[in-house]
Amino acid sequence: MALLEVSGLTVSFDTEDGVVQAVDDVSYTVDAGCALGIVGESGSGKSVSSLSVMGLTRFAGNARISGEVRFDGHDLLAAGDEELRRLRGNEIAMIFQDPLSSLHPFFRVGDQLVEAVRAHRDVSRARALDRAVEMLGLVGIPEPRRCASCYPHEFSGGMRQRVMIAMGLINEPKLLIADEPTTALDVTVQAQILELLARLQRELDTAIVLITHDLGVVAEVTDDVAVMYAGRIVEQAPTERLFARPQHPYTWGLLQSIPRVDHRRDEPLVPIPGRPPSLILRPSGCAFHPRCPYVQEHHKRIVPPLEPLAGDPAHSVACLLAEEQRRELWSRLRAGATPDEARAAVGVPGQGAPVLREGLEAG
Amino acid sequence: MAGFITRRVLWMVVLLAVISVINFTIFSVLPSADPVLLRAGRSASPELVQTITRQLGLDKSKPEQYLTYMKGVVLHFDFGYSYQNQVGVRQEILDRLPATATLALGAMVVWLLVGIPIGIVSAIRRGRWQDKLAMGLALLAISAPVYWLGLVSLYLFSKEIGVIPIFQGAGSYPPDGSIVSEPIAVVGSLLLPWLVLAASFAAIYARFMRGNLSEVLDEDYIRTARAKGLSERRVVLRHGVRSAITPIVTILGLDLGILLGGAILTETVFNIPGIGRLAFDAIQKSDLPIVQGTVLIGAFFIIALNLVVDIVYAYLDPRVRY
Amino acid sequence: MSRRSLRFALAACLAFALSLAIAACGGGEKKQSTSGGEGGSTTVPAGKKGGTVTVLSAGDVDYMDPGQAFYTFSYQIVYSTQRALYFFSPEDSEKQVPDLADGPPQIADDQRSLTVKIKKGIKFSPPVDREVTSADVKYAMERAFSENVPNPYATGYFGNIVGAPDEPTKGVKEISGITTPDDQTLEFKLDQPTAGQLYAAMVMPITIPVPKEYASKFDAKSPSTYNEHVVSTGPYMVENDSSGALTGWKKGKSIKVVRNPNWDASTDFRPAYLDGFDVQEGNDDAAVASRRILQGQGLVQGDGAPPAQVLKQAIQQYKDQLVFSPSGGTRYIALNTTQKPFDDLNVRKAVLAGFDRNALRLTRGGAAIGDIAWSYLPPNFPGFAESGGPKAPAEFDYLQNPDGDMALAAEYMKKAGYPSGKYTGTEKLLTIATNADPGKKTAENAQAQFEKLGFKLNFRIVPQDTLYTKFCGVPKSDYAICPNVGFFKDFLDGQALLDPTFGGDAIIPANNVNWPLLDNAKVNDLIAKAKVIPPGPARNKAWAEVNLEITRQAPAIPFVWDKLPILFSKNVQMVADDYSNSPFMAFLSLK
Amino acid sequence: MTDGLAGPVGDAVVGAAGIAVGAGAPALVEVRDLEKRFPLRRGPLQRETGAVRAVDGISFDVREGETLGLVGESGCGKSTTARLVTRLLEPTAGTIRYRGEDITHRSRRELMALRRDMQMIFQDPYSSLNPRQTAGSIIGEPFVIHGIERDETRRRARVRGLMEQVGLNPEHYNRLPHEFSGGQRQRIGVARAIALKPRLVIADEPVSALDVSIQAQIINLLSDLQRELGLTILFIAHDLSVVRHMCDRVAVMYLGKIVEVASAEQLFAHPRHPYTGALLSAVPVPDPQLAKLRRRQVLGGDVPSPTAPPAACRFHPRCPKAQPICSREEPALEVKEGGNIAACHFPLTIEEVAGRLPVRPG
Amino acid sequence: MSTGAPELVQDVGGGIAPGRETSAEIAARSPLELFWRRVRRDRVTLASALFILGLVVVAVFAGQIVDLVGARPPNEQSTKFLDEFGSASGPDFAAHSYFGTDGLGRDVFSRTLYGARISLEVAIISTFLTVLIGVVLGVIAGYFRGWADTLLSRLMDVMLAFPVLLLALGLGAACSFGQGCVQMSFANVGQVMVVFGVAGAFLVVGWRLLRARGAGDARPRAAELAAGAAAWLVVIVPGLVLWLAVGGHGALITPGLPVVIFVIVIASWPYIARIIRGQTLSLREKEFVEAAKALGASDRRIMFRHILPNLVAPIIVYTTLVIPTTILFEAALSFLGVGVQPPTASWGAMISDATEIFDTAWWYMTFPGLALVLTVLAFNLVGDGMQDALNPKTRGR
Repeated sequence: MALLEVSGLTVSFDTEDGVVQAVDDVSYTVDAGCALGIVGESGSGKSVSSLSVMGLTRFAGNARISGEVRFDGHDLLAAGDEELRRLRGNEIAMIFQDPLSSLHPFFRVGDQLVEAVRAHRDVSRARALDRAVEMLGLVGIPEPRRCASCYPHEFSGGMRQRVMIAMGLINEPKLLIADEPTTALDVTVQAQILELLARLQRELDTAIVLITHDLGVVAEVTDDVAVMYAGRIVEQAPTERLFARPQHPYTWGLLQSIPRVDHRRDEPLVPIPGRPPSLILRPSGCAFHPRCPYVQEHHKRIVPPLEPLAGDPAHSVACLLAEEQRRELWSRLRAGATPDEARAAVGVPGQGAPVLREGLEAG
Repeated sequence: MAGFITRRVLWMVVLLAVISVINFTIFSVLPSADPVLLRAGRSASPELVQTITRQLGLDKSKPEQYLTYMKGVVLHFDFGYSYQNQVGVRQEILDRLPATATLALGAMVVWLLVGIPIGIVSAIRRGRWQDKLAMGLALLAISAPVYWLGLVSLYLFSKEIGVIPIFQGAGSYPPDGSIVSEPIAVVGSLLLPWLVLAASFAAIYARFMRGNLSEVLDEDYIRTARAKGLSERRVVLRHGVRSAITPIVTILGLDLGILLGGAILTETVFNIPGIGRLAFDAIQKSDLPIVQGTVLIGAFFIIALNLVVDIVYAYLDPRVRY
Repeated sequence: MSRRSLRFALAACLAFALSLAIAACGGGEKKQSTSGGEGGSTTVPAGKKGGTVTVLSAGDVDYMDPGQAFYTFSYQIVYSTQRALYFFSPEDSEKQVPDLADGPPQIADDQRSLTVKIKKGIKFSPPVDREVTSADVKYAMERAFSENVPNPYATGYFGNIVGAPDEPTKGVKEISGITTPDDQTLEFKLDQPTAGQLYAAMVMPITIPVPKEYASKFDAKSPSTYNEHVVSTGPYMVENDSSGALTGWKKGKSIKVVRNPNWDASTDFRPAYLDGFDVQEGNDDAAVASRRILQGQGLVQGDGAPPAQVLKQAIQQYKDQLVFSPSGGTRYIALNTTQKPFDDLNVRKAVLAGFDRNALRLTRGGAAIGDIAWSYLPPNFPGFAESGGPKAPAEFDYLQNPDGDMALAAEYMKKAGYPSGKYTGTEKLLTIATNADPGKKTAENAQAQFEKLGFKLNFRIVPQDTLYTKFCGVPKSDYAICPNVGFFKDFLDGQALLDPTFGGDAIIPANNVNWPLLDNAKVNDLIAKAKVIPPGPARNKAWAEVNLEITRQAPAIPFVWDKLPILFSKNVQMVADDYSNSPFMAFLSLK
Repeated sequence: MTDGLAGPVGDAVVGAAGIAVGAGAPALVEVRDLEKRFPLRRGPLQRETGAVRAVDGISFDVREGETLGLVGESGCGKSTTARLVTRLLEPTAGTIRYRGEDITHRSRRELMALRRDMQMIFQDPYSSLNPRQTAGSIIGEPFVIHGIERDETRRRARVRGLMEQVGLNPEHYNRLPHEFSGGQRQRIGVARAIALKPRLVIADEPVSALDVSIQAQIINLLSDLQRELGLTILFIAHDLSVVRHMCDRVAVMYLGKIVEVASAEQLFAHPRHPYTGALLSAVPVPDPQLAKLRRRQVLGGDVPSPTAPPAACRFHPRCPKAQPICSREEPALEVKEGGNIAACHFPLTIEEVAGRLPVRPG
Repeated sequence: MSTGAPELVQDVGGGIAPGRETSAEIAARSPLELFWRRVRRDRVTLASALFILGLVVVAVFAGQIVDLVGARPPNEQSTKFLDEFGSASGPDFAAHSYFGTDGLGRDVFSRTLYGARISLEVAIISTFLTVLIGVVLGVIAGYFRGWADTLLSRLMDVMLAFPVLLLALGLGAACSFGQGCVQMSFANVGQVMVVFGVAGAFLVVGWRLLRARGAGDARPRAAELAAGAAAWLVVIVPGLVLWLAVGGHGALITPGLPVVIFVIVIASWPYIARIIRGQTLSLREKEFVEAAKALGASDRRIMFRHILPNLVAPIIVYTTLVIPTTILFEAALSFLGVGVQPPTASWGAMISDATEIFDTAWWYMTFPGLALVLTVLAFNLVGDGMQDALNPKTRGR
């Protein structure tokens, strides 16, 4: 049974510029002990969706949330503030991108951990502190007892993120949501943190939702991946299958546009033209259509549903191209064809790739 | 830290010296009443004028006068004698200090007790009617000059003349009492001045607190606190207020420093014999020693409290180290 | 001096202005008195013995030390606790009565020496406790010439004593011209024939005895600290301890005055009904203080005078708790007769004619505070009747209408060469006004009136002290108008009021009081003549002549001969000292 | 110092550094023993009690026409190096030569000519454009400052040309920066940098602030421009993947020092310095199979503070191969097996490298 | 100004939701557009702005308004309105004495109206000067750092440590004597300005021509040269006015309004300078300044083209915050007796006069006080509104 089941989650914010449709009809499930990666660019709604799961968007005051989030038998969206509070930090924990700003600068690290324990367990301060020290040791902080009386600013970025992880896992939650946990870190430290997460997931059997923009991180850590674009999930699959047989043109774009150390220099990068869409004035139809090289007229009108592949029910995609065409296109792209060439070869009608001079459609 | 304090104390001495020079220049170079002639009285003989000049030390050159003065200040903590009546300036200031301190500190307690909670409530209820009402009133309080507010409240509430005589009013500051010896009398007579003086400060602090807390509540670590599953009350009062109140120490130190140097307007309206009025009278009477003394003491409070603020801040905010 | 808030500075200043010779708040020296002249003699009602009274004052005394005391309010304490050689009795405020002295002095025919006998049996208060001798008076006068005891009038009034130092001495130096043949005798030798003047000056606190053996250690300090250790000779004393330190004087807060145990009533003309009195300072709000006095018990007014609105209330509701003490002087607006355009007599007359003096008086409280003045000798003053009484003689057409006569003003203006009837010069006339009410109000009213007459003013507002020491008292500061001056009796003789203020010879470069800078040959001539006439009707007439001649010169706009209101509680029997225009504490009693 | 490159004779050094790759191309910039310290002050008198050794004696050449990558983690001094080379910061010691001329201590006035030749592209497309200037005036500013194209119309035409060249719509001449997306802004920054046809462009993390889908656009743009204009690029980055795509040669910095220099091919194929190896090993690769296959080598600890760097080899406290000598003797930057120049007593061997690098076997 | 104003340097973007996900479109709205949209929506600010507009109208047309309603001119004294003790009289609509009279029988209504003039005059002039000095010195200190910064910062420290009101009173008292302070010969100053200006113009033109020849660039256009020279007219024209029209010997700071303005500016500039210095410090660290430097831009160019334009928003906000404080400052100085010279009506001076009789003549303190409070309140509200509207971080309400 799924630990977390999100279905039809929709979140929007009222701002003075208009309604920001941050998350639009998002559904996914996370099984106990599994790691789901949510990939997307900034503005794709990946963070907002998980904050909403935690009930943290409620505090924004201008958020409107609908859909259903079931966690371990609780209906999170319908839950009262107190019920949610009891779940937060206890059953579901969350760690954030910037560990410096996410830790209270005026409180000792130990106290912040103790607080997390005592918010959910009726234990003495001393016991809670012991637990905190134990946890700090577990996440690899040297001299945990001494470090418990340090302030966050006395730690390095990597250590702070370890503290955050210790705080998240201190009550042995069933689910940990990690929102870009390594983005602010250097690559060597990132490796440390990723390894730590992987180890803890194994040891504590925690399910993880890992939110990131880095496909590499996803590939290393997760079991399943959901790719988000403009507030929607456009493709979802077990990690290996997604990388092996990506189905959505946006996923192709991502895979082909990022420079990779494991590729030779002469392998060309194929950029995704244009720029991420506005969440207020979302493109009609398939939100990706202004940037999609294979766009067709009806793509601009019809919103593609997220549907499982015929042959692979675990792999879903929201694309109006025929599965056949997609397979063809990808194989050509993979072989080094440009999107234009691939389109021509496969015979997808349309205007072709939007001009690189993206400035033209800005404004 | 010790180095920091040493440096700041040294700088404080320099600042005070500079301020005393400026002050001395303003009051001795620019025209004002002649203290000697004042003392000499009508048709005073030139000899008498001379003696008084000598006695007041005004026969020496200006720099010499200044140096003599500073020597007294530095070596003996002696601020000289009033030109008017030969009373020691130090004694005069010490006599006036309790009144000013009682006024300022009492008002501070009032404005903190009133301003901070209002600011917190406003920040939590941001944009709602409680917030709008509180902030509207705060702006009104900030816009009303203290002397006018004082007059109006005296007119309305003072015991002698008020429409609704509730509070002790003008001229009733206990001449002999201090807050220690006659607490009830002092508090009774200072209640109205405290409230009036505290009004605009409370408003400023409420606005400041609201602004700070609003910003703090948007911080990542507040999100973390919520994610930990802390109650909203604890999130706001412990995590939020703890950060939001820290910068208040800064303005509190500044405001208190300025007030301890004399709350001229309030002291004037309520007839409180404090340092502010001493200074004001001295300016009117060109009584340079008193002016120097009060300006120095005022500057001292401002600078010293600034230093205190910085030190306290280092304790409040562990990130700050000197 | 006083600790006044701005808003009540005016009230305190009013008090000082009325009671001091010079309107400068706190400036000015004490009075000189001569015999002669008529005075209001009253009978002091017998009082009940016992009880204490509280004096509500805004500020403190400046000095307790009689050698240094300077301000009127100090005199209120000094003359109840100390005995000078001579003083005035409230029964006949014009008559100098022996106090410490045993009788009038013996004056040599050549007026160059003078002998005073002092009473036996007068003792210093504790801790000195011994009988006062003539040497104590000698010492008191000698110390006043020393640097450590800066006395503002020692050289002025006592400089003619043989051997008196020209400038203040370092330490107390003996004066050869003062000798004490025995403990009860003082002999003064003078280098000029001015014994009469010296006698008059002997009412001053400088003649209050000071015990040398006790005071010398204090006098060695600069300034002398005898101020904090004063011993008394009068009926009362400031409470002190066994060392003599004044424990009853909390500077700026209060003064506790108690009976002097060593005082012998039989030697004194003061009845001293009260057991003592307290001074409560810090009553800056004159309005509140006044109301407290009117509604309270056992309270009298100290250095503050009631503001106009309280005075109004007092007159309407508390008639019996108010006395007026005539200040014996005139308030006027001085016109600088050496400056254009006021060097032109016709312009001055035009100004006087056009001025609404009634409005000027209203700025100070209206009819209640005194009659509208037309000359410089006030009612009940020698020469007042001889000048023509309360109403200006017909020759002064420009002083006939207290509300101003614009038509007449225009006529004089035309005579002065301004055909439009208004002044048409464009120069800005420097006008120096005080920054405190009611003087400020008076000045503002005058400003408007001057402008109505066509003058353009460069109107400057300065603190009272500055007004005198930098502008109106300094001829070369080129002021044109001083709207806030007034001159009050030093002693009851025309000379006191008219010579320094309008005599050409009296003009001095600093602290000048001849504010109009009048240097008119005829006036000077009349003054010179009047000065040498012995006291009596002839002298009064001569000074009345001077007064009229000055008025003819129109050097100023006189607008009020004012009186000082003194408030007291219902249960107080008030006796005012018209010399200092304050309650005479040694005569007060409780009903 | 035992650093062989920092020897007394500068010319000898050029030879040493030149061995690595494509010898023959003359050096456009020669940096020798460059040092930058930011003093730390303390105490009542604010005496200098120490210094942040941001750049601590580095030497390298940038050759005409090449793209030299400078990589390292945050705080290693790579951005400081960029600002030293462009003389936005005053070096504490060492020399910088541009086309043979010593420009280390030139005054601002003397640098004016150089500024036409040497341009910079900044990391943050948001803060590197004045929000109050229009795109046109930003791109046209180099002309104004250097008094070229004083004629308004001609200048406008050239700016429009530049906009076209970097893929911006010339009609957006009068737009303000906030009206552009991050990628477009970076294009404006690039246009400004190439306006005066410089020889050398110093790009300080030009893509790290951009969304992943945009990075490729800018990388491609830079490559295209380099080809068209014959630019020499000093490319500063922390992202090894980007460097891999952009650079001919790569220099790796650690704590203010250059620890390894090699051609890109050599560096990525067989790093010699253990730090380079660790860096490469840490890079996540979007390939789950590969991720499973490779044995990742995770470094322990954090980068030490540049105020008190470890003695001798700065990497020794974290180095898996460290021996006692590493904390005593500073290794010289010298040619190692395979042609890499590295500063290490115990360079990585092929066996050690195998399986750790994010490269598909075979 | 003890409230710390928020950071106002234009920041791009700004969180719209907890996720910190900024959409390019949202940042794309121009600040001005955003400003107007926000202001238009803010009814309180609009109302306050209208009130201020009304106040300006009242100040300008005070005379006409007074005539219209039949009140007496502000300086007209009349004993008719005083009783026999010279006491003021209360409001009497029949006598067109709407707000009563003061102790000199002057009409409080018309004096209150005229008082608006002084308040606005002082507010505008001293705010302008304060902001001008504060911005110039703040930018110089923040941009150049080094000794200029040390000097100016230390000066600010001294000024900020001075008990401001005492300093103001002292200066005010000193400058209110006689002709005032800072004595000088206007004619000489004028001459110096003219000579300086002419020389400056010649130098600029000459230097341009010389440089053009040296650099081998195209000859500068005549218009450009003319413009360069004409800029110096800013110095030359006032110089000529001083020299020929004003002339004579006098004081720069004459008693009355100049003293008040002088004192306010002296006491207030450090606050602005400190804030502007801080903003400049942060701006100069921005990459676009570095970019300009890398292009070889001169310091002048960086300051005027890059730093100043980015200070506009904070300057506007602080200006609106300074205005009400200067109004209050003027009133306080007038209240303490260092202010405009009689008979000019000023609210502070009126309240000061009213303290005498506040218990018997309530109207005298009430009306000028209310006028003062409402005016300051209106400015404060507008200031708040501007701050909200210009602050990129403010969320829509």
